[in-house]
Amino acid sequence: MSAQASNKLTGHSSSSFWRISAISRLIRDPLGLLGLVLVSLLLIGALFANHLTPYSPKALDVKNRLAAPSMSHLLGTDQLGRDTLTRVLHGGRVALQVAAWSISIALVVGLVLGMLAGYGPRWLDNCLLLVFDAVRSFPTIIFALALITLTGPSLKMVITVIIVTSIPVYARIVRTQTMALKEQEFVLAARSLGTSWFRILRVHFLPNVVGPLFILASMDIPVVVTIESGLSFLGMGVRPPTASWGATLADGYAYIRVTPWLVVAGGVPLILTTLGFTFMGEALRDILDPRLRRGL
Amino acid sequence: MPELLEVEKLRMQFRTEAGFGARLLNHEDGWIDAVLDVSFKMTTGQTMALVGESGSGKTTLGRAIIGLLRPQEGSIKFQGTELVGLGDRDYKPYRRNIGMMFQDPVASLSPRRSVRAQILEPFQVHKYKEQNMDMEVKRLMSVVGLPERFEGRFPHELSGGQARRVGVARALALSPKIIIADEPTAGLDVSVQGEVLNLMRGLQSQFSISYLVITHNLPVVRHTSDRIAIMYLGKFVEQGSTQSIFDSPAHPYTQALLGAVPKPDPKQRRKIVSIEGEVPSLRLRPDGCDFHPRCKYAQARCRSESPGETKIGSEHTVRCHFPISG
Amino acid sequence: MLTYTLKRLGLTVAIVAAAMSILFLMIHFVPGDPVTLALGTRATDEMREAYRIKMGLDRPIYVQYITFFANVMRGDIGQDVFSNQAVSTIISHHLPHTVVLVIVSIAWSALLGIFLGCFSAVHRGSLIDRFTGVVTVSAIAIPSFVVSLYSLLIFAVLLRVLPAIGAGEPGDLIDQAKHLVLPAFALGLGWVGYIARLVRASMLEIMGENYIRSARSYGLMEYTVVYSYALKIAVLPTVALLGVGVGNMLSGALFAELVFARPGIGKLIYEMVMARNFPVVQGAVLITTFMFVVSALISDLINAYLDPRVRSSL
Amino acid sequence: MDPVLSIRNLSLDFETPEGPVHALRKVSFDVPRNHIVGIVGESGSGKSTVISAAMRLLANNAVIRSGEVIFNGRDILGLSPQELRAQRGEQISMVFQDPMTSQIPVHTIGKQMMDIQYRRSTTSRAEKRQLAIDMLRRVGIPDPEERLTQYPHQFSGGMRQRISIAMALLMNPQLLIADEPTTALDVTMEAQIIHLLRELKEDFDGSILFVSHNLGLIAELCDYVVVMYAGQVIEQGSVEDLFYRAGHPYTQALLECDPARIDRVTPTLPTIAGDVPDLHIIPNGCVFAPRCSQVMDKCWTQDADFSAISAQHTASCHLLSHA
Repeated sequence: MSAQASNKLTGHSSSSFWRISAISRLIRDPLGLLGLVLVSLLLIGALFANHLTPYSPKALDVKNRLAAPSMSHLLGTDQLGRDTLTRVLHGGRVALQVAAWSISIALVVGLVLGMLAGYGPRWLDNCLLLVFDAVRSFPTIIFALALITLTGPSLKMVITVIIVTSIPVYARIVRTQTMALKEQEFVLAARSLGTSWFRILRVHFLPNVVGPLFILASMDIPVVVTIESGLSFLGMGVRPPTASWGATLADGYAYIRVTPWLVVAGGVPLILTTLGFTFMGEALRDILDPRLRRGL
Repeated sequence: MPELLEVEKLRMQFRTEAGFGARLLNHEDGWIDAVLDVSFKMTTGQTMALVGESGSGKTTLGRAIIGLLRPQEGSIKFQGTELVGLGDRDYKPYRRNIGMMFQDPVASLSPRRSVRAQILEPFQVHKYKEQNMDMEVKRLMSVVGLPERFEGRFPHELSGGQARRVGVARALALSPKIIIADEPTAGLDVSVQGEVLNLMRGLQSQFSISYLVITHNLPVVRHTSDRIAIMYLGKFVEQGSTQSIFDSPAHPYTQALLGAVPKPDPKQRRKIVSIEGEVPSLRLRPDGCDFHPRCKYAQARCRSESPGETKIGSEHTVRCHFPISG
Repeated sequence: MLTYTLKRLGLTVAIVAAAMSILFLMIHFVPGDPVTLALGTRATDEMREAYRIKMGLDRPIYVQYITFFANVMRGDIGQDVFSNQAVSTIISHHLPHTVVLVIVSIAWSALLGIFLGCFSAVHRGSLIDRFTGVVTVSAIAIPSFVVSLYSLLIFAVLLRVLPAIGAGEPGDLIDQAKHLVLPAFALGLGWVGYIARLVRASMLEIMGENYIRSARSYGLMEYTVVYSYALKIAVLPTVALLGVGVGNMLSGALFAELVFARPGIGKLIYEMVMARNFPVVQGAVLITTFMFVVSALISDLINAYLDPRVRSSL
Repeated sequence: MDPVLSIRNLSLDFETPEGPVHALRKVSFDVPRNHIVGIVGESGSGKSTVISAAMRLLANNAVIRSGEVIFNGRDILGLSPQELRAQRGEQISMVFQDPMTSQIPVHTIGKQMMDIQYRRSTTSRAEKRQLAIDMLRRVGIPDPEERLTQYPHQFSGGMRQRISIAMALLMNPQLLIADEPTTALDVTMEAQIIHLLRELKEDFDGSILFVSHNLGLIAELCDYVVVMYAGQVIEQGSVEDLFYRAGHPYTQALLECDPARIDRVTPTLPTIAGDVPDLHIIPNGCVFAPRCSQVMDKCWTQDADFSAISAQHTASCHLLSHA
C-alpha cells in the first residue's frame, strides 16, 4: 500500500521538476557533493593546465632534480627537474581524453551489439555471447600487454584496448535489459501492430536502455583512468616525455628510496579522481535509478 | 460469404525448459502442446470468451490469432484469407483488422512515450499520412472518454482505468474488425470494472467490433459475452452460447468450474468442494481424456481414449465421452 | 545439476576455443610483423627466413590455426626462441607464486567482505554502516597498483616493518608469509569493498522479501532469520562474483608482483614483453585466460550446488 | 467472552516525500473468539495496512498516530521486539497473498517447519518432525513424509499455499490472519483453500481474520464482516446483516456492482462513479460523499458517526443517524 501510494504520487510530478531536484539532491548528499567538487577540480585543472603553472610539462631543469615541494615547485620536481604539478595537471588531460574517447565509443558499439544480441535471433545471441565471454576472459592488463607487444605502445592502443575490453561489459548489460524488455507487454503490443524490429529497437528500447547505461558508464570512468595510468606506469601507455599520472608513478617508483614526493604526487590525483567519479556516480545512480543498485 | 474469423485444428507447440536428464527419465520429447486441436468461428459484432485456468493455453491462443506466435499446425482464416504461413510483409495489412488489449494496462504502454505518441503509433507503423493525425488522436480519446489534457501524460502518470482507456484507444485506432482483450478487467476493482466493460460494449454497437475476450472471470463473462469456449490443457473442452453453457454445462470440467465460483450470498454456502486437485503441468499431459484424473465421472474409456468434439446442440460442442445431459 | 554441469562445461570449452581464436587472429592480423618483433630490425633476411620456417609462419594461415590448436591440446603452448625451453616449463616455475597470492588475497577479502557486508546490512542506516559504506566505496575506487605503491612506501620504505622484495626464502614458510602480506593486502583491498557492498545490497534486498516477512510472522528468532535464512541466500551472488574476481586479480597481481619484485606469472609477462619474447607472452596469456575461465566455472558450479533450485533440477 | 483481537481507534500515516498519506483513520473493530471475521474493501481501502499493523509488520515509513491493537488484553503496539516475537506464531500467525514467495527458497520444507517449532524445548526432534508431517497431512499434502525433504520450488502454487497455512498453524495460534490468500490462485484451487480454512477453523478452535476484495469469498467463509473505504471502517456487522441489510450507500453500491450478484443477464454493468480520494488531504465530511448517489448537504461538512442498525450492525452514514 505504501509503495503503491508513493509511486502514484511521484508519478504526478513533471519530469523537468524531477531533473532539477536531482541536482539539488546531489548537492545535498555530502559524498555526492564531494564527488562533484573533485570532478570539477579535475576538469578545471585539465582544461587550464597551460595557464595554472608557469612551467611547460616537458621543460627540463637538471639543476633542480628530485626537489622536494617548495614555493616555486608546489609538488617538487622529478628526476629530470620537470615541475611535478605541471605534469600532474597535464596528466589529468591524458586521463580524461582516454576516458572520454574509449567510453563513448565502447558505449555506442556495446549498445548496438547488446540490443542485437538481446532482440535478435537465438543463434546471433549465442554467437555474440560467446565472443563477449571470450574477450572478457582475458585479464584486461595482460591482454593489453600482449596486444601492445605486437603493435608497440601508444595512446591509441590504450584506447583500443579499453574499447575492446569494455564493449562486452556494456553489451551484456544492454542485452540483459533488452531481454527483460522484450517480454514486456508494451513490446508485444508494438509487435502485434506489425512494427518493424528496427522501429521497436529505436523507439521502444533505446530510451529505456540508454538512461541506466549512461549512469553505469559514468561509474566506469575511474576504471578506465586506472587502466590508462596502469599501462603508463608499465611504460606501455603514453610515450615519454608526455605527462601521465602513471608515468609520474613509474618515475616515483624508481626513486622511491630517494624521495616519496613523486609517488605521492602521481598517486593522489589518481585516487582523488577515482573517488570523485565514484562518489558522484553512486549518488547520481541512487537518485536517478535506485534499481540499478542490484546489478554490480 | 466467408466467416469473419475461422480457426481450424490449431496447434501451438513450445520447447520445454526440461534438461537432458528430465527428457531421458520422463521420456519427454522436449516439446509441449500449449494449444491443441482448437477450432472455432467468430461472426461480426459478436463477443466470444475464452475461459480457462492458468496453463489452459488461452493467452497463447490469443497471441497466435494476433500473429505474435506462429502456429505449428492448423489454419487461421480472416474473411477467407489464410493467415498461417504468411510472411511478415504479407501479414502486415491484416494486422490492422485485429487489435489487441493487453492484460496489464500500464505495462502495455511504452514507458517513455506520451499518451499521444501511444495512440499515434498504429498510424505511424502502418504509414497513414494523408489524414489529420491531431484530429484522429482527439477523436479516439473522446471515443474512449479520456479528457484532452491527458495527451501529454506518460504511462506512470495514469491510473489503471485511464491506462486501460489508452489501450482501448490504441486498439481501436486502425478501425479493426476484431479486438482481442486479454483479461480486460484484471487488477481493476469491482466498482470500476463495469466502466471498462460498458465502454467496450458501447464501442461494439457503435463500430460493430467483435471481441475475443480472454478471461477467468465467469461472473463477468455471463453478462458480457455471446459465446464461451472453456479451455483445459490447451484444448476446447466445451463451447457454446453463453446461455447454454451456464444453463446446461455438458463437460464435467465446465460444471466444476462454474461450481467453484463463490456466490456472494451467505445462504448459498457450499458444503462440498466441486473439484479436487489442480491443473497438471503441460509436460505431463495424462493419457486418454486430459481431464480424467480430476473427473468425478471418469470411466475406463476415459483413461485410454481421448475424446473428440461432439455436437450436442445447434452451436454447442463438448469434448467428453459421457457428457452430462440436462 | 547434471544437465547444468554438462552445459556449463561445454560453454567453458567453447569460451576457451573462442579466446584462443581471438588470440590467434590478433597475432596474425594486428599490424606489426611477428618476425621483426622477435628478432629486431637489424636481423638479416636469412635469419628472418629461418625463423619464419622454424615457427611455421610460412605455412597457410589455416594450417597454422589448426597446428596452434593441436599443439595446445597436447599441452604444448610454444617454445621460447631465446632459451629453447618449453614455454610451459618457464611458466610452471612462476605460476605457483601467483596462485598462492591470488588465493590468499581472495580468501581474506571474501571473509572480511562478507562479514562487513552482513554487519552493515543488519545495522542499516547506523553510523557504522555509513562509515563502512564510505570505506568500502573508497577501497573499490583506489587502483590496486596505487595501493601497492603506497603500502610499499609506508610499510617497507618509511616504517620498514615488512619486507618489500621477493617471495621470501624457499622453505621458510614464515618468511614467505611475511613477503605475502603487502601484495595480498594490495590485491585484496578493492575486493573487500566489492564483496561487502554486494553482500550488503543482496542482504537488504532479501530482508525485504516476502519469505523473510513470513519467517518473522512465525515468530522465528532474529538470529535464524538473518544468519540461517537471509545470509545463506545473500552469499550466492558473492560466490558467483569470486570467479570473476580471480580474473581481475590476475591483472592486479601483475602490478603487485612488479612493485614488490615478487616472482610470478605477471612479472614474467612484463619482463617478456620488455624483452619482446612473444611466444612466452602468448603462452602466459593462454594460461591466465584458462585460469580465469576455469575459476569462473568452479564458482558457478559451487553457486549452483549451493542453490537447491539448480541443484535439484536434473 | 472478550474478543481475541480488538483494534481501537487506530490511525496511521505513511510518510512520503510528498507529505504524509493518512492511510488509516480511527479504525475500530473486534475479532471475537472462534469466529471468522472478514475485511472487505477495494484497493486503497487500507485493509492490508490494518492487518500489517496488527502483526506489526509495517513498512518503515509507517507512523502510528493513535489507537491500540489489543490482542488477548495486551496492546501489541507497546510490545518490545522480544515480546512481539513470543506472540507471533504461537498466538497470532499469518498467511500471505503470494504463495510462490512465502517460503525460504534454500531450505527444505522440513527444516523450515522444524525451525518454527524452536520454542518447543521439551519436544524431541522426532516428535517435531511428526508434528510437521501431521500438519502437512491435515492441510492436504499427499505423502508428507517424503515431501518434508523437498524445497519450496518443487511444489505447485496451490500446494505452497497449503504449506503456508500448515506453517502458520504449526504452533496452534489463537488467531490466523489471512491476507487475500487465494488471489494468486486459480478458481478451482481457491475453492479448495477456502474449504480448507473453514475446516481448520473448526479443528483448531481459533479465530480467522480474512482479508479479501472478493465478496463471494467473504459470503462463503465469514461470520462477521468489516467494510473499509479510503482508510476508514464504514460499516460492520454479521455476514447476513451486510449482505441482506446493508446500511451504508457504499456497501450497497459495492454489492450492486458485483456481477455475480446480478441474476438477470444485463448488457450494462453498474459502477460507482468517481475515484478513490487522495489520502494526503482528508476533506471535511463523509469520505464517500463525492461518489455517493444519496449525498446530502451535511455530508460535505460533517463527519458521520456510527449509527447502530441492530445490536452488532453499525454504519457511519448521515442517512441512518436521523432515524
